[in-house]
Amino acid sequence: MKMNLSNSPEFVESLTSAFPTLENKFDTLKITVKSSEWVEKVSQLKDEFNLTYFSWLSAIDWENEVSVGDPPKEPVTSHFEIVCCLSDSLEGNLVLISTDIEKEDAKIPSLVKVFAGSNWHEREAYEMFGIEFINHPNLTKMYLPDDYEGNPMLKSFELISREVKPWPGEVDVEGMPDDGAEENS
Amino acid sequence: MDEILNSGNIPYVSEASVSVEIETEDMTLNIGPQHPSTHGVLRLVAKVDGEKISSVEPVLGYMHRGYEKLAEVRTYPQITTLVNRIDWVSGFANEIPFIAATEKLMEIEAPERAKHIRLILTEMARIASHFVFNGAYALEIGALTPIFLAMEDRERILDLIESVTGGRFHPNFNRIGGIKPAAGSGPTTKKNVQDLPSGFYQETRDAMEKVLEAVERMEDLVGGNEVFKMRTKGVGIISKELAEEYGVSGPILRASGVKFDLRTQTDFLPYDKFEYEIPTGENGDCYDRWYVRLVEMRESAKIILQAIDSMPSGPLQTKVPKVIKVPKGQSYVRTENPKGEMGYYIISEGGLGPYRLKIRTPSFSNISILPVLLEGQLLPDLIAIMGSLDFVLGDVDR
Amino acid sequence: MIDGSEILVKAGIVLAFALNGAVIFTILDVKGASWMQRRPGPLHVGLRGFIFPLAEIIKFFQKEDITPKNVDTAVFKWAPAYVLASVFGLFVVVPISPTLVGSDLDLGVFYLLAISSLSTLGVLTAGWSSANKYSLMGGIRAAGQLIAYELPLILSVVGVVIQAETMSLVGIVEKQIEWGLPFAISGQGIAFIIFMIAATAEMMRVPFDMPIGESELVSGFLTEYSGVRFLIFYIAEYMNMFIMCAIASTLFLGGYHVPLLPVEWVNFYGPVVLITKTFLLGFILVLVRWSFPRFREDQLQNLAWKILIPLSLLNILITSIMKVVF
Amino acid sequence: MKNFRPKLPGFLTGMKILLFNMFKTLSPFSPNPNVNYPFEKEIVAPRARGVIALDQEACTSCMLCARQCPDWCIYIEGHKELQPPTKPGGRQRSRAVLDRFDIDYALCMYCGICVEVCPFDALFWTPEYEYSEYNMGDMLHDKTRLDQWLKTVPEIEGLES
Repeated sequence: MKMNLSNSPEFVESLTSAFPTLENKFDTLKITVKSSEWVEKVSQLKDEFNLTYFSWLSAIDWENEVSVGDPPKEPVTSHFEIVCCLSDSLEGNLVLISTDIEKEDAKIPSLVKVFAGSNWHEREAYEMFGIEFINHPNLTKMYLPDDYEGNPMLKSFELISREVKPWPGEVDVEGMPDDGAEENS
Repeated sequence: MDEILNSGNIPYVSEASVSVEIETEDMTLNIGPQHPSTHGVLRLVAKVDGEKISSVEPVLGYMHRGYEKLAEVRTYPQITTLVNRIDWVSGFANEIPFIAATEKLMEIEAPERAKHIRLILTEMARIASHFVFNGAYALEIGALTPIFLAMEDRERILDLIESVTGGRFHPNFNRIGGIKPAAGSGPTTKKNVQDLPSGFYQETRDAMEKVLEAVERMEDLVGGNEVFKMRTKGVGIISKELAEEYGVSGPILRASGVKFDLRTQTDFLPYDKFEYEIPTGENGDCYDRWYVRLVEMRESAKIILQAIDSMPSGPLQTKVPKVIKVPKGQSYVRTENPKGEMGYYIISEGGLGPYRLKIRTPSFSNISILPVLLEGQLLPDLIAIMGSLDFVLGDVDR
Repeated sequence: MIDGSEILVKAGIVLAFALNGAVIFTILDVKGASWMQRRPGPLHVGLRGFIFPLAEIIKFFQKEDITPKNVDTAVFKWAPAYVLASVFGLFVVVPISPTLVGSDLDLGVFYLLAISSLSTLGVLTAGWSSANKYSLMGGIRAAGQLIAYELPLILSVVGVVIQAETMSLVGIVEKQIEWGLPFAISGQGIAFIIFMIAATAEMMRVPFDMPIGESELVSGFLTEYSGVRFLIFYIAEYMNMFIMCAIASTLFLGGYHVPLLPVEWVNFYGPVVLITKTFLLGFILVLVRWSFPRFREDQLQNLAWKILIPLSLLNILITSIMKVVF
Repeated sequence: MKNFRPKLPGFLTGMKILLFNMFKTLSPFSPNPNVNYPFEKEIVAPRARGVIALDQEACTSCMLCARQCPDWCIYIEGHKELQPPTKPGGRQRSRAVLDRFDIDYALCMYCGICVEVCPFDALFWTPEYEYSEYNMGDMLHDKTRLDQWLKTVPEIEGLES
């Protein structure tokens, strides 16, 4: 079978010319753009580079003090990073495009006009992170019950079940019964 | 006989409309979480005018287990055991993209033999998943026998997977840097190498012969039946543009005429060594989606037969530190899961576990076209179209 | 003057004959299905699973008969009775042998078709009265389907009546004995096929089981029924299958007579011959049930109105022309 | 030979397949795909992960398995004891002795991390699968019960080339 590996070299050149901020580490192409020109850059990718296949869209919560898992290596300014993945359904080139928005009133224009498929992905990001997508057709909760308050995927949202049950690994082998000479009666 | 039957019936919108427009109000029908053909706990709130559906609004979340949050409190080896529970019908195929993404971040490569064994088990998972689809789809259209024949053939494949990995649905056989080298790390269990058990090659060849027979029988029993053709031809047509815009992938995209198979993109599995063709359908209706999956089963059986003949020998896992720490970086890898394109976007900050893990599952995007697709269809067509999308709720809700 | 005891005895025999027929056809359907699907079927009930209908009847009797809250109770409670009555009525006329018959009405066929359309009423009221969206849709689908398939059923039988010049079933069988060949071969082949398709639709068996489409309507008009009422529907379904096969073999396959056997002993081998013919047709129905998917209801209506009815009219035309010619 | 046969209409081939299936099921020669469970037992692959067996002597309660388990379903308690010196006149060595080793199979997801991570060969997989209980509490197997499973551990079988 002919192996047409994704991201052929000439595709990468044409991308770097259009998007200077492209990084290509661990063979994943990632472009960062300013949040003001988010919709315009995505539609440019769709039309000029034939990336018509909308793969997915999600968000990352960059935070320093973290109640779940371990914090990032170097301290980072706390912000949301929205990542959208586009691909081309013939050669299979794959590009990630991301932008940063600050956390207080997180607002970003919705991509539904460019990709109708982003409707559900944006609803999921809204529900999990609390990010507001401007002029999105029906920005409502998708997974969680209607009366559920709080956004679970935020780093500040702790996992209660882990607080309630003590970690079985805490217990250690007690010391020698007759450590102190006096109580080995 | 077909043309007379379908003459009065416009291919995708049924013509059974009331001639005089009596002012009727739509009945909301809850095709609720407990329903025989929603592949698990999906709820569709459908506005129904008589038998015709005016609007459908899927309600998700009954199966939401919060995988992405769980991944943030687990180490990499623990996530590999967790990850094959997302799409439990094709167990082994879920682990591959996560393992490949971690190996890319750690810049290590699995040995040749491990890659071959991974490929064989992925293709077996694909055959098992397509068998379930074949039986269940005929059941939804109304034929009650194919489900039993499909389950009987699938049993052989699951026994093979169990003889190699120990688990039927959740093999947990992938380790970062290769496959499970030994049963344990103590003095005696280290010698119990988990390579393929003796007699595996011959058993697989017999099983693949039986799979090819079963595929041919399924084609005659289900596909040949005129009533099946009448129920699925021209029903639920998905155009190429609609599919691409909603991120529909896998057999559904290929049934709409796009000849795109991620197996040609995977460089970490030796797909380039084998000859197989990618089936595509012409007009993307339910029949084509059913037919594409049937031919894919045949192709997977051929791949496995070729892989068995050219199996290299060698170690099962490369040198991997006892405690796995993945360097800082981000990587997104996607592979051809039986249901479509499955991908993992790992953002690691050099800790024991990932800082954030985004899981891209095929069924979530595949059913996001349901509201658009089901406008104006009849109720039995809704069941036929939903069945042909072959989704699993674990995939959708994550 | 008809004395009451004779009627009682005959009614008792008909009841026994009908119930046994239903039980045997349940076994044929379920055991046949399991063998076709590579599985042993019910095993642990007794006699390697062959008396499981008995176990089912007892099971359903001890099950609670729930009547949901906002259900139209009177209609809901009596719906199974209509279906059972309509099926029972058919047994009266079918002749097992020239003398062994409930009552040989000379309007036999007319009576048959009139009574068999009563079950539509039962199914519709069951669907309508059980206050559940799915059963409502099941009931309305059933009404549409049963009415659509009454016509081909009746028109296909008209051909037989023309050829046999009598409406009484015993007369029809005598005619076939006189002709030497059963009607299905001599002239009424198309009518036989149409009758079988329409009968499958009357019984709501698989290619036509839209009203009980489990994968869509959970179980159609039967959803709210449980306990004895569900048992009545269940037995009525298999009794209907048994009697439809018996009628088909009487009208088309020569009833209690096989061409080669001598006519004098017809009273002895008559019942055996009829039962084997009914079994054969029953087995074909079982085979059809497990190998066909389900029609969509507009295709189903197309099949009835656009194919079966024109064909049966054509058949009547040909039979009458042949009648005049010979 | 296949294309020689006149193509039967679709549904007749379907019926033919069903008829052949029926004769195949009824004929005593063809293999029966079903296992009549309560009376015949299914032979399970030797590597099947049925239940985890514990070898009490080997376990030094190093807590590695309890810490690595993703579902937190292994609970271990142990204390140290003085051992008679191995060589006469040698120093008394202290050894950790196991007080409690429970695996809660109601929580366990049979992933096998504990069996792999144990450095002293104390945990093994056995293909035993008949240990279901009526109430969830009994799914917590203590160390004596885990020891009984040790007898059903299959020995290491041959491997492919």
